[in-house]
Amino acid sequence: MAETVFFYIFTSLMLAAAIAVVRHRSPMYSVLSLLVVMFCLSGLFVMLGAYFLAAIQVLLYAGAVLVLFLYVLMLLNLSPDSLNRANVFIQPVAGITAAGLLFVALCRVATQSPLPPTPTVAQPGTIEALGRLLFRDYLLPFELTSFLILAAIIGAVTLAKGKSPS
Amino acid sequence: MVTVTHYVVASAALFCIGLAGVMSRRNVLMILLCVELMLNAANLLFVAYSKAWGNLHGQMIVFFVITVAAAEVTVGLAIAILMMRQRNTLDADAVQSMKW
Amino acid sequence: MSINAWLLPLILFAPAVGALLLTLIPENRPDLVRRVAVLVTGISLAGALHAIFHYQTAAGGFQYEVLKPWLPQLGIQFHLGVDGIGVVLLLLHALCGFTGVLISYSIKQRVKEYYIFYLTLITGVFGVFMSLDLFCFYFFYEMAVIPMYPLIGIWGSDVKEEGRVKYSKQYATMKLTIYLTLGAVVALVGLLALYQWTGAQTFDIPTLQAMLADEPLSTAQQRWIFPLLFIGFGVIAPMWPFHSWSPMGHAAAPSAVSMLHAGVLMKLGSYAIIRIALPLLPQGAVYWLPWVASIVVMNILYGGFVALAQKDLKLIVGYSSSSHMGYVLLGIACLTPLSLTGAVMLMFGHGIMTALAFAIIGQLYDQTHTRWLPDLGGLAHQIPFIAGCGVIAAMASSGLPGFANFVSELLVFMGGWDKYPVQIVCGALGVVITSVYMLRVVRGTFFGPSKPEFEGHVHDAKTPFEKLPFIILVLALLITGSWPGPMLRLLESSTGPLVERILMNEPNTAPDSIQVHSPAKPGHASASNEHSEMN
Amino acid sequence: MVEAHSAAAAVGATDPALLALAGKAAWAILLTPLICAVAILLVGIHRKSFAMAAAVGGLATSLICTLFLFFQASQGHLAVPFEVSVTWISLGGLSIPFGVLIDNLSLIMTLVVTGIGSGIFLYSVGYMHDDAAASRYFGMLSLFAFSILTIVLSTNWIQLFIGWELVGFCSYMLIGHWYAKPSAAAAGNKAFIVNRVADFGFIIGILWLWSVSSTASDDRTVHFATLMARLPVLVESGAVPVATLSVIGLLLFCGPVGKSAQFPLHVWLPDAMEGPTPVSALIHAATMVAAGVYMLCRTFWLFEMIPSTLNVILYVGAATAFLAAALGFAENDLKRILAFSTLSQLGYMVMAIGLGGPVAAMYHLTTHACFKALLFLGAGSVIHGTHEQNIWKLGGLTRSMRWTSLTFLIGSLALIGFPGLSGFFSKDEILVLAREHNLPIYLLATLTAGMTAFYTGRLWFVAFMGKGHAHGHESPPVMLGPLFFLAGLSVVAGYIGIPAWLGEHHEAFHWDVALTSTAAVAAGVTISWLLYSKRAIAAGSLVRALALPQSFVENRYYIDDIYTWYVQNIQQKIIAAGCAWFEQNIIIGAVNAVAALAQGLGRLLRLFQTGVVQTYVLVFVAGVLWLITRYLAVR
Repeated sequence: MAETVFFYIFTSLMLAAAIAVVRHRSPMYSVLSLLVVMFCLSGLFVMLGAYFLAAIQVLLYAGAVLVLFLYVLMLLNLSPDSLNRANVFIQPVAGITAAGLLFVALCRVATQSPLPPTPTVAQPGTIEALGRLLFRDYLLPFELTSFLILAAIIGAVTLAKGKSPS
Repeated sequence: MVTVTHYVVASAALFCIGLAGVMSRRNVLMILLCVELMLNAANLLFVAYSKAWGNLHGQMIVFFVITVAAAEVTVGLAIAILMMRQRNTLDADAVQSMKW
Repeated sequence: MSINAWLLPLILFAPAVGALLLTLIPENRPDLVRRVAVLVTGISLAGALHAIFHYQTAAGGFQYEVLKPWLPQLGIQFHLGVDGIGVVLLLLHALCGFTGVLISYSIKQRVKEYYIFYLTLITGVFGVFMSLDLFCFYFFYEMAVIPMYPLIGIWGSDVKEEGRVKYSKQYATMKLTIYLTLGAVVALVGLLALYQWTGAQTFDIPTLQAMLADEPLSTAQQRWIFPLLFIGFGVIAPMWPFHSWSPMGHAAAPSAVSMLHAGVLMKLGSYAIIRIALPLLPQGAVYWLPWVASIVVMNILYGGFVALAQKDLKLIVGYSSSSHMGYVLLGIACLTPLSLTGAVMLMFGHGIMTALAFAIIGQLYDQTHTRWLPDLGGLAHQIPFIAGCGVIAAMASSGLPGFANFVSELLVFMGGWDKYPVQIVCGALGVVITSVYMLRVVRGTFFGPSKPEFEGHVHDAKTPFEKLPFIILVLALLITGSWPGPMLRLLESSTGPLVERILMNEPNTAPDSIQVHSPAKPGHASASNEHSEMN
Repeated sequence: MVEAHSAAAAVGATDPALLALAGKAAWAILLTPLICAVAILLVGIHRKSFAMAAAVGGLATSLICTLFLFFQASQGHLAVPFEVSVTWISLGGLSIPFGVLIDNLSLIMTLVVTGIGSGIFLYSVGYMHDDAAASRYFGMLSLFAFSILTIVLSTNWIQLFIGWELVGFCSYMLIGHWYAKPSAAAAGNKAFIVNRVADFGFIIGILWLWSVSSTASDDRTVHFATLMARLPVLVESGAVPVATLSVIGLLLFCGPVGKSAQFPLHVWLPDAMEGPTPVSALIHAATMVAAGVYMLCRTFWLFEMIPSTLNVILYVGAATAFLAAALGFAENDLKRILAFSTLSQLGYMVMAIGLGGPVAAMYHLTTHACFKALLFLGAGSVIHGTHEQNIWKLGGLTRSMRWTSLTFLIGSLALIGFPGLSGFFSKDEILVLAREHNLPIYLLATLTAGMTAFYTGRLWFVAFMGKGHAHGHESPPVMLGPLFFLAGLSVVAGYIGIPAWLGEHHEAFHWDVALTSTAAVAAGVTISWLLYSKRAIAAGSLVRALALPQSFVENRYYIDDIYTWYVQNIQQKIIAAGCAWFEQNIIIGAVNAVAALAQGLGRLLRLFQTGVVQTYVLVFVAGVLWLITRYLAVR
């Protein structure tokens, strides 16, 4: 029963924060709202037994990605004017309609899809379990991600560096 | 009793909110943020099904998604900086010289 | 381990290794680049010569085979081997490639990149001629087509008419590449249908051939696939009316590329038809070839007439190529051992002859900067050696005895006479047209009074090295033309069995009165009776 | 691989050692000129004296070998016909030999080629002495000797055709020897192409003949001896209808029409006079143009089976003889007059074939080769000495070039059939034949003989007699030698029994025919003497009186103009330009249209690329929605 309660608390908070992310005019508040989303999400992860991921979610997203966003926001020092150009009306309407329709469709898919069979053994997402999997079955993809990240770093640096001052 | 379906619906809701954001906001930073929302909705789905199937492969995918998302954000933000520097705007509609 | 086991890979990969080596050589050493190219194509030429002299004619069939699995899951193998047809075409390509490298000494800009593409092209064509696996075949086929694009686009020249650009080199190269790729795709559809319908899970040509001999595809299926293959490969042959890429492609290409292009690349199409379409789809061939025989008459006559109207030297030779390839296709369509042997011989003879012609035109163009016939004249005063070669090329093209072209055209005519006399007569008329425009070229270019604008700065090929490519090509034409016996025996060892197998699928028709390995046979009398009725 | 076999005739046994030697000699006749030609073109192209020595030596070797065989055969030591050959192509059922066939016919023709050829080669040494490209000239001359011997000694149709084409090529190269002259280059092209047109029919005839030549037990063949034995059987059994054979015969006759310059493909021969004069003598008078006649004689066993074709041959020959003679009336160029005369005499020979008299044709061929070569060499000597070939600018040559004039006179008399000289006898043979078979043709031939006398007289009286304008110098001995040699031949060729050698018993002399023709000749000479030497009748008024035929003749019956018109207006402007238009607009146009279609579609699709990311997302979502709906509907 407590599970249900927690689920609804986390979920409603998460969705509310998500709406705030989307709706807020100032990116700063949006980023902060996203932080709330992350925390709620990691709560849900804990409920699902993904302990390690819950930790990662907070550490990586909240600690790294969002901080990066904040950095950039401050770096750019956006004036509110540059952000608040009048939106074309049609765009949000179309977006919300499409998203709404998609939501309905997804819900129908979710309710109509057959459920997976109930697992015999629950697998907790501990560090050890994930680690075994990661460094055995997923070793090659894992190594390949390092290339991806390297490429991203190089790309980001080259892009953001601009023309060399010489 | 919270079933997988609950999580799926929650994930769908989060995804659609993110999508609505992507479609209605014009600031690239906001679009990036909304993309993050959508990615996380996907993550939630993976973890939920990971539990439902009783194995950890779903969680493994989330691990990689987070990695890729980090990379994506890095490059995305770099582009945003570049855009600001060159065009002095973050409006996604302003960047369409590769249209045709 | 005998040399035979690695002879074909040596021939094939020498240019490829050369191309790789060239990437390591600095840009500013063009002489080294050229030397490497000469060396690797020379190795290939030596290999091809060795192959042709050591081919066991008595044994026949595919020799020097190499078989390595490539993608076993899909039944794809790296399978090389040549029969009498292949070994002759290998020699043709080796000759054209080697002399082309020598002719390319006149290329001065971006030498390194030029040779890299050129050697890739050579590798691709070698691969096609020795592949015995459909996948391999297709792979090398594309490899041969693609380098043409940069080669023409970068090092080519626009085709001009009265000083205006008629076809830009970009247009020509784009058209060539797209056209050939499109043809290849059509053929690919046919190949995949073949793969699917046989259900053999193999691309291996000999295996497929053996399988299809036991349980052939249904007649309907064969009749569907054959035109796909024939048109697909016919585009590069080039079969009328899909020929229009070829003359302008020749015209726009740098001379060494034109040599390879007209000399060898166009033979890929007819070779593919002989190697794949005929043996694998005999009933389709028997059904469609009568149509082909009539269409190729258009090639011969129409190509000749269009050549008559041209004034750009390369366009004239280009259209003459499309005209002469008509004889090759006619020889294939007649489907007798004689005509098929003649067709392959003509592929050889025409290849060498066109290579020679383009080499000469290249020399002219490099020095006079024009290929426009009315602007030329009297060049025999300045360049007697090249003019002599020009006369030889023109005469070879007109089918003068002593050159391989005469023998092969004669064989096509003799082989086809029983089946398609009208087409053969039209073909013979094409020889007259050829001599008209070829002599016009010779007269307009080399004869007449010396023109002052060429005095002093048009130079003949003087050193033995400069003369070498011309001498090689002329000798090849003369030797095979005046003493064709050995080469014909080589070809016959492959064409004879091929035609025999196909005609087995033609139950109602009496065997042709010329048949291999059986000088006297019962079908003969009926054939001659039939003929006299026809008269 | 080189399997020489000799198919000696059953008559007369030959000593095996002699047979082996004769085989070698036969090959030597054929191959020595080839070897010399290759040597000259490869190593001697810049060594003039080497080229001259090699060419003359090569042909002289051939001559000696020919003489050897000739005497062995005439003494009866060597049984003829005998044949040595190698297999050139052997493929499936097709076997094409390449070899040497020695019989009386080929021996006499080989003697003509090598004998007269040697003289002309020698003469060329003097004539071409100062020419920069003399090496090429001699190389081509040697190659020509090989080619014509390939024809003469041929054992089969394909070999004959090979030689046939090769002489065409040599003729092309030699006519165009002075390629700097546009007219020479054009004349070479014309000769080659006209011959090509004729050879088109010729090769079709050969192919057709080959294709009908098989019997129940044997494969097809192109071999003369085999065909000769086989064809009558085939015709008799009805396997080959006579009608078919007649058509084949006509097609084969196309070859001689081109090569021997018969009407209406005679147009190339006058133009061919652009070449050096020895070439005109050897190729365009004595040997190559006679090759057509030789071919008809060689394969007369075929033609005698088809009388309808023989009739065509007869009329073509007669027409050529008459019309060409008329052309000689209005020509002013020394060499061209001789060329028309050659045409006319070739017409006689072809006519003789048509009358069923290959021996007479061969006889006339031989004598004609002697005196026409002589005339051309004489003309060459005149041109060499005066650098002039317009007869009206010459004159009085009898004084300045005495020996040349003397020999020229002998040649002229032989040509017109002056009694006692070689031309008289050979022409007489033909006239006798004509009178036996076809009276109108006989009258025409006699008239033509008179016309020959007229234009030859005109040439002689204008160019050699009369008041001298030309100050020539006599030619060197190396050129005069061959002139005397040929003059001697022209005198004696009528007495050495050529018809007998060729297997015809000489019939009683036909006094009536001889007298009639002599009268015609005398009339012709007299008229020309009156017109051009005595000037009793003003030539100008005669020309005015005959204005219409005159212009007709001056323009060579407008045949050249018709051909030119055809080439320029029909071939180039309609057919070729039409095809080029079709190519440019329909074929290339269609391809471009396909490309344009693709481009148009691209332009249309481009409109969907708005550049607004959100729009793409919207479309994307719509697509996803559609997929989900489909998914739900299917379930």
